[in-house]
Amino acid sequence: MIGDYTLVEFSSILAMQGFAGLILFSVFVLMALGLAIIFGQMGVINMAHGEFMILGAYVTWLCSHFVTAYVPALFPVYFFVAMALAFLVSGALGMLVEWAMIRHLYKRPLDTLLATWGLSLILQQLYRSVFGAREVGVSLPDWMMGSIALTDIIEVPINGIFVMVLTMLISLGVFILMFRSAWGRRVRAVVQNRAMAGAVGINTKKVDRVTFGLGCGVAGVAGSAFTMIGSTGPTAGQLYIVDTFLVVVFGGAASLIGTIASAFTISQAQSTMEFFMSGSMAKVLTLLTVVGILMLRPEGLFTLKMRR
Amino acid sequence: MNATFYTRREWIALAVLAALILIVFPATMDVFRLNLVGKYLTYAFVAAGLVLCWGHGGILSLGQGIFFGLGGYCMAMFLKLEASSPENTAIQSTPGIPDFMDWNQVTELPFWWIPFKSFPFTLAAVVLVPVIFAYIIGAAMFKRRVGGVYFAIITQAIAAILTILIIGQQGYTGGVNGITDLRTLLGWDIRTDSAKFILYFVNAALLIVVLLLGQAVRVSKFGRLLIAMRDKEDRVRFSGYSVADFKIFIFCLAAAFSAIGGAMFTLQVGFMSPSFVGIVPSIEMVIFAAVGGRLSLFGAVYGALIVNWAKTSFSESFPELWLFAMGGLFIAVVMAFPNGLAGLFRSHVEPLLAKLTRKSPSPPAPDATPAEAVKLAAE
Amino acid sequence: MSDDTPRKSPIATRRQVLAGISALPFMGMLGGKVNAADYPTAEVNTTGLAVTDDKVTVGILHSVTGTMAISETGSVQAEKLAIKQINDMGGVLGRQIDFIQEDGASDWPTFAEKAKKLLVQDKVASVMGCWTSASRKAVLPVFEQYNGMLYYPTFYEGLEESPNVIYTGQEATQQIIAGIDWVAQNKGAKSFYLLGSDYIWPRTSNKIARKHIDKLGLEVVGEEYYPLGHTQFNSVINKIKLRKPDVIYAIIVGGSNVAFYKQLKAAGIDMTKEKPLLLTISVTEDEILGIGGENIVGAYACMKYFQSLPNDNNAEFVTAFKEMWGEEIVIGDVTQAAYLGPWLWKMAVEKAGSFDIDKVREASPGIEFTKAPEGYVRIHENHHLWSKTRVGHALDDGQYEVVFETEDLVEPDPFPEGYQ
Amino acid sequence: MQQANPASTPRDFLLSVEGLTVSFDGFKAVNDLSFYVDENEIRVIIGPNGAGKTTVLDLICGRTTATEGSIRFRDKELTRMREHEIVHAGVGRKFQNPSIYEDLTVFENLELSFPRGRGVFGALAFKRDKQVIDRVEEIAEMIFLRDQLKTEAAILSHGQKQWLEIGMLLIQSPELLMLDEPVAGMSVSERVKTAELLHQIIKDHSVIVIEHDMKFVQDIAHRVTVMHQGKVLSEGSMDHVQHDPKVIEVYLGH
Repeated sequence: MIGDYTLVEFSSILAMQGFAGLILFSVFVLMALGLAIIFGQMGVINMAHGEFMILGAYVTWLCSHFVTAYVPALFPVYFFVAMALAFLVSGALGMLVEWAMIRHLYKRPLDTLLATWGLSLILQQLYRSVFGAREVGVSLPDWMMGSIALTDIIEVPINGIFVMVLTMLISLGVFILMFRSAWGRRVRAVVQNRAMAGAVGINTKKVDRVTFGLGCGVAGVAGSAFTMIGSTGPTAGQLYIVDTFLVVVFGGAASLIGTIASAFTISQAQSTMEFFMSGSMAKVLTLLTVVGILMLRPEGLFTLKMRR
Repeated sequence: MNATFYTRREWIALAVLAALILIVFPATMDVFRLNLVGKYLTYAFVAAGLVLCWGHGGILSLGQGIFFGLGGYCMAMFLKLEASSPENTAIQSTPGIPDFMDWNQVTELPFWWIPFKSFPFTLAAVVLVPVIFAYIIGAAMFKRRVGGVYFAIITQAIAAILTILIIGQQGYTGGVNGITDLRTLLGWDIRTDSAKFILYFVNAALLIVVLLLGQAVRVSKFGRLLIAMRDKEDRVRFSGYSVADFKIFIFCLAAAFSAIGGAMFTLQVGFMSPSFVGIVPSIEMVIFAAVGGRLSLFGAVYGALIVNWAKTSFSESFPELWLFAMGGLFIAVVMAFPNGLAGLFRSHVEPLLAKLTRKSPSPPAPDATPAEAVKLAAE
Repeated sequence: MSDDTPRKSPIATRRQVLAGISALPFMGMLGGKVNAADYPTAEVNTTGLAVTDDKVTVGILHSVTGTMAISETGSVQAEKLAIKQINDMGGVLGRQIDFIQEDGASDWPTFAEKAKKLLVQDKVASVMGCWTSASRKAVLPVFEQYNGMLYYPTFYEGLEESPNVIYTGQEATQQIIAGIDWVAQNKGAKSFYLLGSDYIWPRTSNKIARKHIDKLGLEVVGEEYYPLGHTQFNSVINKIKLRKPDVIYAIIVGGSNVAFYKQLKAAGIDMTKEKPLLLTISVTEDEILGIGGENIVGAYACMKYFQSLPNDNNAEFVTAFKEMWGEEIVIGDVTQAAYLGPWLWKMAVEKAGSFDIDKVREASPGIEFTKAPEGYVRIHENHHLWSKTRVGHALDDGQYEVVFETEDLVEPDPFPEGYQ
Repeated sequence: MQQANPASTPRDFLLSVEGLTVSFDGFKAVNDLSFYVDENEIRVIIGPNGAGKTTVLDLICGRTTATEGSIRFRDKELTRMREHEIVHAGVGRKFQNPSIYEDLTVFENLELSFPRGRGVFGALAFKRDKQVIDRVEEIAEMIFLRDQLKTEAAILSHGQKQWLEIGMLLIQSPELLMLDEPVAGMSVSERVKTAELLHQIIKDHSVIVIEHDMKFVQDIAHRVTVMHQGKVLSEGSMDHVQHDPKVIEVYLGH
């Protein structure tokens, strides 16, 4: 492959490819973080995760329309408001769903899978009825869509940087929330011993609801961010679901660090392979490798060996 | 003194089901509807497998479509080769190979297609290929104690991989279109009405056989062990059983059931496509089992029939509402009646029947039962 | 069922729609009203189709749910518009067209099931439907077995010529060859990077493109396929940058499109600079709705119809379409092709003087539709349409500007010699 | 199932645990532990919470894999065997919380533990013949559940569930039974009956019991092993350990 190119070209491309991998990594983390919170901390399998993401995307779309129509001056920065709204809307829907459905199913994790699949069907049709069957185009401020040319060949997409920064901020936020705040301690207490946590006065129901809402909210933000790089349509959420679950499971479900590490591994593997072979084969090989490793090491990459 | 194979109640249920699908449906439906029912019944194979593997064994596979698809593809390969005789494909640049291969510049039949020229081989492959595949998955996972949610997600990922592979290798698999335009089985035109009629009966009879087999497993000690494993896996292990072996077996059995369903699907519908291998159909098949009652083999058949019948008629009139209905059904079945129709039947209809029988000494007409069940579901 | 009232028309009331349509000059097109009494049902319908003295039933078979609903919605709308217009003109052989709409649910077996239902149970006189090749392949045996007639609107890979299908979209060579010739002659393109979603249409199309590029003595520097629904294209964009092709030849479909063009733009490939130039055969105005005009401005698309096509037929069509379905709506190539279906069928029926499928089939070749929005089409012996091929240049408002059109109608050639 | 061949191991210990160590991420739950159990002995393991008692049973029955050390049962090295093979070798294990199949009847619970048809196909072909029924009834008699055979296990009392689980072990005819807190949650009269049961059992089994109830321990124990922080603190007769100053130190504290 090197033969035809100059060293400069080749190394530039390597750098770009590395960057592409990093973007993919950020995308995976964004996708998986919400799920990791819900699945890892609560053991609930939320098959409607993709639909919560798309809800965030639709919220962003509505915002862009609203802003263009009423306050065009704010267009360059509307995206930040949209993300916050996406978080709130998805989070609120998440809490509603937790209250109406999930809380009755904590003892039956496999059944949450079926119920949330049903939910995803309903949400898809809801989006279709409300927003139409066609995809919607979210218009973005110009400053978000360009790229920065570092050298002649190396160009860094701004939305890529945006996604990366956002991912870092959200991950950081989640970490602080989960590991440094009083609330996070409560969540972890509930995860480890529900009965005991209840006995020492933690409102476990509230913790559950807020945790679920948080996970869905993060999904909403992810969806909002993905309007920069992906499509927004009623069924677009389904595109993400397999990848997302694999990232979480591969990371070792109970570990947020694991999720991030696994997102890194999978994204780097995929983008490296994509460079050397056709996209389809790269995808198959990546998934196969992940499944293969999971078969050898079912507990995922990062799980503590536990005393039973 | 043997464990009773069937209780009297189950004998009646079996008789009713057999009467329904072997007599009532063929007598009251035209070939078109009957063929549709036949198609639904092929899903009942999968659902029956899931009842054993998920309902009894607690192993939720979200990849049953893999086995349905593999079984269907094996059959489709045979039929396609038969349909691709050199005379039929004379206009191709390479006559004698399936048309989609020709379109993709494949000039020679791939070696792994060649055995599918033989019908006995195909029949064996329909069952064995999926079973071997299931064995590999099962052995790898169960020996390492992967279970529950993890198993579900990994099977789902495998389904996704297989779909991408089949679509990507279109020169060898027909790609996203699948293997279409299947015509004859050993010279017998399967597209005619009479063939569809006969195939319906073959399908129904096979289903009954599969149900009997499933029931045999269910009432054997194996069946009780499955329930035991679902509840207290460690206890079973420390009673001296290799839990992994049992899980592998039941997973393989469910795969075999699905595969038979897949092959019958191909025969009755006339094509096979990767859309069966994917995640969506796999999950839908779980819902058939759940609606019927995840612990009831007969329930699985009713579940498959009713959900699909509802899907067909509902989507004819209100295609947009159908997804709401389907989604609602998923949620309702999980939250409100986790034992499905069979559970409702047991808790509501049977006491009623018992009351009736007590009043009148003659037993109730047997077909009252499924009719009730159907009515119940339709409401 | 029969939901022929517009669903998404905040502007037009039903009456306005009717008024708008009756004002159209279609009325006199085929010589005034036909009286049903001149065509007794027993004579025009000898095979037991759903034809009565005042009504004929056709089927519409598209996905309104599932992933393909995104694309197929436009086709349904176009077919309903055409049926409405035909009815307002007096129908077919004096009979009003009634339609039964079925949902294929983006699932190929469901398409087959519904096709069978339409043909066997409903006995429809023709079916307008299908979008993906897979759904067409699934229903094809059904149509052949039960002798139905399908009007299939999508541009597709060719390699098919069924007596039971009229292909109102272009087959691959019609669409591809003219476009490649054009970029080679007018843009001096020497090297191409072929890119597509991983299934039969992009692969076959790229195969034809590659053969043609070879014939022209030009070069293909890369060829790639991504799974349907793929959303990460940064790697391939890097590869494109590395190979520096003159033309990116993109046949990406569905949701992947949005991801691809947004990422392409974000990676600093400005299509308006035409270095490299992007030529697509898969992005119609419908897709741009999701992509966003600003993200694809400068790209070229090669197909037979664009909404902006400057001719009177099209102006009327666009007006009628918008009146029925709303001002916001856009019309893409396939939507227009779907619109042709009911008209071509009506004309074939009237030429044959019968609804019988065999007679309609016999009458079909040679039928001309001079009022087609795309200008003029004629049915070829091989059931495809003679049609012109155009190249559009994407503007940032989501429309294409037509920059080139073939002088003559391009002959459909579903089994192109030398391209297989 | 009776693989025992006493001739090959003349007057040897039934179970020899030597140098057994297991660590979870550096924490040594069991640390260089050794002890020996004779045939027909009732050995009671006591010790404060977290001493590693249950872990020892887990190690012996294969539920946890040892980091180091050996567990020999007769002439078999258990550390290298899988759980069901260990059961086949003649070791039975009762869990701390009664672990029975709640959805099945008492009869079915016992039947499932009957040591025949333990392979996949064996289980499919398994017939409920006279031998099985007789044996189930015999065991049910022993565990005071003769009249509850048709009862669903879920509705048994806590104590009855404990007995049922012991019965499920007995029907396997193991040479070594390991019972984790068999009288926990039992009434006084149930405890007495359980002690009676244990005395009957040791006629042809060896038993390892983990128990907190000192009165009960005194009742049944031949020898007592006191564990503390993963190690053996003291071992001997009840009387001996009760007066061991190290034990007093740990138990009665400071």
